[in-house]
Amino acid sequence: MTGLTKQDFSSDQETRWCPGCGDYAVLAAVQGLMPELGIPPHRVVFVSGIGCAGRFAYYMDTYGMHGIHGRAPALATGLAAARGDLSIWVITGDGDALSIGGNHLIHALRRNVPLKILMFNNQIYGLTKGQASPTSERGKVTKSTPFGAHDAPFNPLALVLGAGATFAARTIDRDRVHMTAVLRAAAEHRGAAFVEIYQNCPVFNDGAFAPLTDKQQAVFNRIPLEHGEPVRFGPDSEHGVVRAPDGRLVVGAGDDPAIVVHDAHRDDPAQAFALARLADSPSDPTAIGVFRAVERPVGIAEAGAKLAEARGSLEPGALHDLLHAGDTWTVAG
Amino acid sequence: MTGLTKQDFSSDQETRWCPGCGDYAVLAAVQGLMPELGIPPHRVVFVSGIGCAGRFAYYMDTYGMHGIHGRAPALATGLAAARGDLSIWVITGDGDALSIGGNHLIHALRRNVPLKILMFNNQIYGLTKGQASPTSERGKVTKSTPFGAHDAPFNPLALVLGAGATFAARTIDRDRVHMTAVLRAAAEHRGAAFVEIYQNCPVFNDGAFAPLTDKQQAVFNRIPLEHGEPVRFGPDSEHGVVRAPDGRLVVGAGDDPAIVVHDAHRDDPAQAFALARLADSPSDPTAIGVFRAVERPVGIAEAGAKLAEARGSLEPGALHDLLHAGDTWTVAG
Amino acid sequence: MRVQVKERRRVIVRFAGDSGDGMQLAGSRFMDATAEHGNDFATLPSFPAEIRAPAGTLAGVSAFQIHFAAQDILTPGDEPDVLVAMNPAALRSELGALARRGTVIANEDAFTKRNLEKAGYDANPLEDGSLDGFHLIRIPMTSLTARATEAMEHVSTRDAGRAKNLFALGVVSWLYDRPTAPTERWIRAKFADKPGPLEANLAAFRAGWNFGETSELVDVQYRVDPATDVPAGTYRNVNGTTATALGLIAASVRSGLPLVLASYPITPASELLHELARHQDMGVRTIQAEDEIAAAGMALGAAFGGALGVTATSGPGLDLKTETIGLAVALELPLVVIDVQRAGPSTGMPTKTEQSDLLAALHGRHGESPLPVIAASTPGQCFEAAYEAARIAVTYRTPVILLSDLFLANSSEPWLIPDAGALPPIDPAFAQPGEPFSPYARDEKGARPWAIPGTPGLTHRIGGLETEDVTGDISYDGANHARMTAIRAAKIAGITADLPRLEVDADPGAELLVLGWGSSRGAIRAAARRVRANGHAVATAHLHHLHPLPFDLGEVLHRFERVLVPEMNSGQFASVLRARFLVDVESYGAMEGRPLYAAELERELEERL
Amino acid sequence: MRVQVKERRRVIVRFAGDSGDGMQLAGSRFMDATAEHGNDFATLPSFPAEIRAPAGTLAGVSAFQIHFAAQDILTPGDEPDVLVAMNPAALRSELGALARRGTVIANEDAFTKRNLEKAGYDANPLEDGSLDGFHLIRIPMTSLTARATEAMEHVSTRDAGRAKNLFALGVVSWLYDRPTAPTERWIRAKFADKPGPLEANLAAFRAGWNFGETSELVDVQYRVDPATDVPAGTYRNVNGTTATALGLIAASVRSGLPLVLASYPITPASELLHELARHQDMGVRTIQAEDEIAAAGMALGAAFGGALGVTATSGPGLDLKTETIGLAVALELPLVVIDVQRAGPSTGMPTKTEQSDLLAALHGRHGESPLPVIAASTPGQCFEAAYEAARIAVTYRTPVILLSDLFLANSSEPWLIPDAGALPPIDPAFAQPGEPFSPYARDEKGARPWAIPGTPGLTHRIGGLETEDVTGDISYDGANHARMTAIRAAKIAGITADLPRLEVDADPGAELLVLGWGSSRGAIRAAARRVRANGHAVATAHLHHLHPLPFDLGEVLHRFERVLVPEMNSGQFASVLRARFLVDVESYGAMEGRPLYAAELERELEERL
Ligand SMILES: Cc1ncc(C[n+]2csc(CCOP(=O)(O)OP(=O)(O)O)c2C)c(N)n1
Ligand SMILES: Cc1ncc(C[n+]2csc(CCOP(=O)(O)OP(=O)(O)O)c2C)c(N)n1
Ligand code: SF4
Ligand code: SF4
Ligand SMILES: [Mg+2]
Ligand SMILES: [Mg+2]
Repeated sequence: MTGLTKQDFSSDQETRWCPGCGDYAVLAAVQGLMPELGIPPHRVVFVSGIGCAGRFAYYMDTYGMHGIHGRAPALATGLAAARGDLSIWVITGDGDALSIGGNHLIHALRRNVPLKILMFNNQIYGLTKGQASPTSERGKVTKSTPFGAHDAPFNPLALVLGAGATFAARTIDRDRVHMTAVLRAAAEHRGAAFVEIYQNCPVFNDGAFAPLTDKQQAVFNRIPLEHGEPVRFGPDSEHGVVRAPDGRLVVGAGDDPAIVVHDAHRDDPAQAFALARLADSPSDPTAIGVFRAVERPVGIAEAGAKLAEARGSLEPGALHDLLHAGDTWTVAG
Repeated sequence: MTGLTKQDFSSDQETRWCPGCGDYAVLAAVQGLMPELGIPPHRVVFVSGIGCAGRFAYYMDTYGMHGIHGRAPALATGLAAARGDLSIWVITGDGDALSIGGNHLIHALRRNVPLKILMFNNQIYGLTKGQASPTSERGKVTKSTPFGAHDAPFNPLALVLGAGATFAARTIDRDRVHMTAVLRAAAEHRGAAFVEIYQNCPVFNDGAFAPLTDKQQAVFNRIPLEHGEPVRFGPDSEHGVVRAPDGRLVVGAGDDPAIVVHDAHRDDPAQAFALARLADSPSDPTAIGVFRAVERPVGIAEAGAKLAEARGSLEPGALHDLLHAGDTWTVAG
Repeated sequence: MRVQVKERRRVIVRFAGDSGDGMQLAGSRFMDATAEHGNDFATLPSFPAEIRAPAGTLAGVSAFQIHFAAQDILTPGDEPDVLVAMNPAALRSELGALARRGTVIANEDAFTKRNLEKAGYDANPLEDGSLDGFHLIRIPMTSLTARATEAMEHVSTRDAGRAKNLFALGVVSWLYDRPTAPTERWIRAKFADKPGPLEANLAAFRAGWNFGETSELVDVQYRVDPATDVPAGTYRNVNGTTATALGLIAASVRSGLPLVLASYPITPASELLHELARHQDMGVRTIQAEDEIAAAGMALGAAFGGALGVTATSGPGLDLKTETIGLAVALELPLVVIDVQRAGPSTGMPTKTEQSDLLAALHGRHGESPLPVIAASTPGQCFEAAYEAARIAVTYRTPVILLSDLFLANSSEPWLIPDAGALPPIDPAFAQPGEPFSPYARDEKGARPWAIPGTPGLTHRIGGLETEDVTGDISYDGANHARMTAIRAAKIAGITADLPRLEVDADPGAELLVLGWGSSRGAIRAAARRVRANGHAVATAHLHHLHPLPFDLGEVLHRFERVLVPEMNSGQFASVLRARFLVDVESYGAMEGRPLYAAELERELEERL
Repeated sequence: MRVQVKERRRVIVRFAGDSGDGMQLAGSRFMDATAEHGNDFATLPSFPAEIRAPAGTLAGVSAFQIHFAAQDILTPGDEPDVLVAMNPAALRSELGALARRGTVIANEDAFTKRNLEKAGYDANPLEDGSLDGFHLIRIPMTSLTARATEAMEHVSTRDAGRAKNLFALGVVSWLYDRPTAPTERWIRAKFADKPGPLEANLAAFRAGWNFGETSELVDVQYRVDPATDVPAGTYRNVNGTTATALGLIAASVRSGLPLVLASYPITPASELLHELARHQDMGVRTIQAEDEIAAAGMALGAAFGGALGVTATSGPGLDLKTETIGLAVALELPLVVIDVQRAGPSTGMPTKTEQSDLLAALHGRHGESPLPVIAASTPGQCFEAAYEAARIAVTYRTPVILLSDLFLANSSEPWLIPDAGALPPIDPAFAQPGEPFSPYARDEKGARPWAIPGTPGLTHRIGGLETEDVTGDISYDGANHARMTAIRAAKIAGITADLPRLEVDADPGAELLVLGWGSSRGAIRAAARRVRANGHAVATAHLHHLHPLPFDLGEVLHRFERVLVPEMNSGQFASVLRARFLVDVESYGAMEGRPLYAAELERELEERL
């Protein structure tokens, strides 16, 4: 242990989220996890976008940058390219990450930039007071969709797996233990880690995740993924995810021989993708946990290392030689 | 038949691609297909981004807009929102669509906007003379990556399936018949159709698709997908795509009982995703054809219809009433 | 006891409380009663910054100010005469603005130890004499509301707790003798199917009114007679957002072009998206785009298809639309871009107003890409400004930037409803089949044909590469580029011919011209009124077209000894005038995230007179 | 026969042919020989527009112009004295530029019916007398090259076919008596392991040289003596792109900050990405971002981490970076943004030069967001300009926009290599652990501390919301916003104190000041030289800092009767000066996608003298 405490990671800024906001729970979990990771606050950076979630960075007593809307992954990528010695976390919302920031997100994942990207998914625009987000379900009535949203939502995990994410996970604001475990796994991943956090917005989208958080319903709807374990759920694991003869993954009996065994380290993301697509919205049984965690080259880090190396070994005369490279001629005075 | 001919769709502009460029073949195929679709040129619009591919729009004698880099899907979405009566095609390159335009692409697909999106994938930046693109393979040496690209490429079909594309297909510039069939299917799809076209750039990335176009190799590397058919390939269909006991799709024997039967209309995109991920680069056996084609609500079109309707049924006094809506009071003169 | 009744010409009241206290509602009801009473008025709500702050804190204060008078008035007012403070935080954050010897009406129940701490008071200001300079009226509103509603069968304590704003409203309504009918009507309609809130609110409102009438605490009642000097006609109350929405819809209906608004939410521009989204029935199509770049692109794509394409945003979003606006300049298609300005740079202060995007609107595009810029001047005038922006965009086939700001968007005033039939015509003049057609041929105004997809025989291609004059083919010819650059500039400059001469309101012998643009209009006119009342001669004029400028502006500027341009920035428009006319324009810039005050301008003017 | 030898002070040669003909190569070899010979020179390549055009068409013409002289020269020259035309298209597209009675050296083998058609000639211009005004030298280069290489064992007909550019080079090298050694050296090195091309190119080059010497067609040889009036020192040849790259690397090495360049490819800025990507060994890190927004964000993120963050682009990309640059203004972090200008608006003419992004650089951000703008003036000066941009960015913790243009990027000239050790120091002055620290405290220059992640004890948060003075906490306070706005502006304005006084090159009694910025420097000085030669008095000055401006500029402007600002736009900088100094600055704007010509400026000056 490191002797670090939660307080070492808590800034003096008064938290300004609405009472009951799920963001508080995430903040508590992250501040609680940090000391365990054994990284001193001054080596940790939180880069956030704009949104309620984005305020997160101000509450961590680490280095932090509250960027502009949707661009946090780009800002963080530049930081990672310049510095291989930091633990860099990106805090973003469903609108910040998937609407305006979609391109930077998929490219940061494609590049496997060593960032821990936490997406607070409340399926709504909180900060701007209640417009539809790319994860709002079809038909949802919001300020910007008074007659109901007519577009299908993204399935964030399906999207990031399609983009080649080497680490993809989902957890829930209300489950501190599960969230902490998932965040720890993300922290330990070598490359880019994407974590979708179902986060309740009591003001503009209250209860969006009730099926997964409400005591009664949760046991029937949460499908916990454990690497190497058969995918079972229900009070007595009586349900399970099984592979139908035609290859599809469907919910079946917990003791079905065709039950799927979860393999998070599998190179082929197809099964993780299928698990992600089990439910497009958390109203149906929904898988949570680490969907994928595979080792891949971390290009930017490697290049970053080369960079440091090159700087280190720069001869005094290097600049002079560079300026004089190629054909030169001298005019006598 | 419509009495329309290829000439009716060919503009007077001199084509300016390099000799041997794959773009010529695509142009010929599209101009050849158009008359069959029975849509008069004045109801067809080509919207393109910037790149060699982007010049395509100038060569079609239809309505056309050569937009700005990466934004064609957004421009086309606006057009589709305003007009339900047009056949709208988007022409884009791998850089235009997947690098700068990534966000608009995934959102156009999520929204299922009725656009036919043709992505010319030459795995390089042609117009700007040879930088790496998001589909360039790891290690590729280009002007911008003299020591080799260190990032993994996107698998475009995996990405768009992750984004929820309702129609996703892949074809090859050198196979006029296959390309025409795929384009026809795209044209007939009700919502957003994404077609990846492997396109050779003889100047900056020659032979990138040789394994699929070269007479000798092609038969061993092309895995043609036919809806409802077992996925077999090879000179005598001796190879096939089979589902391994652990659920993965792998290349096996053509007569393996576990051979996969292709189902393009399946609601669950997981198998299409697995087929797309068979090969991340065309050097291995690669599936081509229509991966997915499912019916989904076309929100924008529906709303578009409402719009037209509303315009149609506007009472003469409607504006006056709107201006006077709510509490009003009158000051006597 | 008999209360005395005093007359007032003009009064400013500010309702302030916690975000949860319903101050916006109380203020709006007061506004409607005031409208019905026949006063002229202007209002300005102010909301807490982006994130919901914890209840009872300074950051959580929400306020609504109304200025009403027996004469026509021009601004929501600077210093309130009356401050209603529902809790200590409200008192603390708003007291600074209160006029000397102004009245404070405080809900003393809320001044608990806990709340005082949250607001950062060590002592209770209601007791420590710190309010001696003011007329303090302490009312236990919470408990009185509770008492007034107790024993009502449907009313829960929660209902009662949430009704105290109506009690406050009742008190102030009595104080200024507002009609009670509109408020009671509203309560009945609003809570028709919620008996609890209905009874609670009615009871609270009446209790407040009666309290005013009977309690000795309030010993004067004020009368503010209906305004008589306002033009005749039918009025309604609008804020800038509503007026803008109506202006766009009017332009759409009058031009026959369907309205397609593509926007990405951003404070304070989001409201326009919300407002227009409700008007599908008028053939309005709104799209929430994935970002501002897409929003601009969608609006432009819709315009290519023959719609009235509009996109609305605020500063950061304007930055992102830059490249697409430049494309619209090259394509020469109609596009209306609305920038509801807020305080920058960067994210800045999203809930505060400013006029600092002017130079970005004029010059914020690479290359030579001139376009018209229009600025709205009052909440009601947003209607006209939006309509004019659409008219110019369609007539000249050009993107137009309409500058509004947060103050205009949120501020309300009575609006003389125009006659729909009398609005200036907007003719899309689409190219017709059969007519001779070249994509970049030009009419007498320099506008190119708008040939929309679906028109037989007019298939053509346009794009962002330099185009050959007339044919529209791609051209890399240097001389053609120089010509096209000149043609694009001349087309925009030529709009001047369409513009009225500049109205100047000058006293005989006035040597100082106060020239404004945008939302400073009311403050400037109010300030001029005051210095005139002090016996000075002064001239004012206000610009709605910032590019191109009215043809006679130069001549006007040279008529005066001194020219002062007040703006909520560091002098951006002043620099435009200096460059164009080489006149030593003086600039007064206020950058405190609030509208200009008549009082500060009065000071500035006095100094120069 | 004995050829006569004539002397020339200055000569302009343009090599023109199809993109496939290797004209850039021939030109570059001629340039190196010229450098070795000791002439001063300047060159300008011109490439076909974006897409490869079909061989033999006008759109496919590629050209390389070199101006060399016995004295120091300032531009690549306006009108060539000699045009080498490898095919009809080259002749047709370039002839217009040729000086009256200039020389045309044409490869007559290429003037086939097919090629003539492709170039749009009905008749063969070599025969129809249309070239009578010029001195025409027809040489069957293709066949002579073939003959010269036939029977060489390794040489394929393909090799021979591709060597004709070396034949042309041989002819022109003889014509101007260039040393042959450098070219032969180059051929040997280049084709060391390709015997076929090696032999073919050597043979072709020599054949061309001998042809010049022996053929009666070429009856004069010209001598251009080495330039003697150039400063002593070691020189190399650089174009603007290379000089910029070297300047950035120098700043990185001298400051000890690793260089992180994040860019998205765009013509003509891509070259800088390519150039820097090769210098990993110097600790340079390049990232090809997914778009320009990301590129700016990555550079800024790297700066937060303590790197020298740079992003380079051209017009359309600058538009996209706007919002992020505004964030850098708010964060007050060092960031160098390089805009290699090209002809706009929108996609415009990507392969043509222009200076029309100036106002966008100065004002293209919402809100009040001032930042320094610097402009490079010659290919070699790009080194200094890039270094200065980095110095200011780091010293003042601010984004800096460096304006270059396509002409500078591609044009080459001899460059006096500076002494690495003598470059001005750049001190990152990172905040140190233990020191008292507030994120927005300021040093005497107004710069805030740069405390990079990893520094113990200095954890802090920064962001785009308005920050409280000194503490850097979020603040929505109006007075604080006004103060911070003023502080940001004053910091940038204060940079003036760092700037040298403006150098003015004025003749006694000069009444006209020609004030330039950016790449017009050479043309302005050359024009001034000419009018002086005509006996006129004139003054010139050139600005490298466009914001803030040198402290004595106003005083300088007032010293002269008239001020003329020539620029490749519609008068953008002129308007800046007018607004700032109320001086009636005249503007000469050329917008033909080419650099300003000394000749046209000479005309403009003469008119005003
Ligand atoms: C360029 C830009 N566009 C728009 C905005 C306004 N804006 C701020 S946050 C936000 C979305 C917030 O939604 P989300 O990302 O889901 O975060 P949440 O508030 O729900 O946590 C928007 C549209 C902005 N600040 N900048
Ligand atoms: C905003 C902007 N950034 C960059 C460019 C330069 N640019 C034009 S096309 C292109 C990429 C071309 O690659 P791709 O999309 O694959 O098309 P291809 O040329 O290969 O067909 C780039 C970077 C531009 N025109 N605009
Ligand atoms: S609006 Fe929703 S997400 Fe934002 S702080 Fe409040 S509760 Fe949380
Ligand atoms: S560069 Fe490549 S893609 Fe572009 S036109 Fe030439 S061959 Fe085709
Ligand atoms: Mg959200
Ligand atoms: Mg490509």
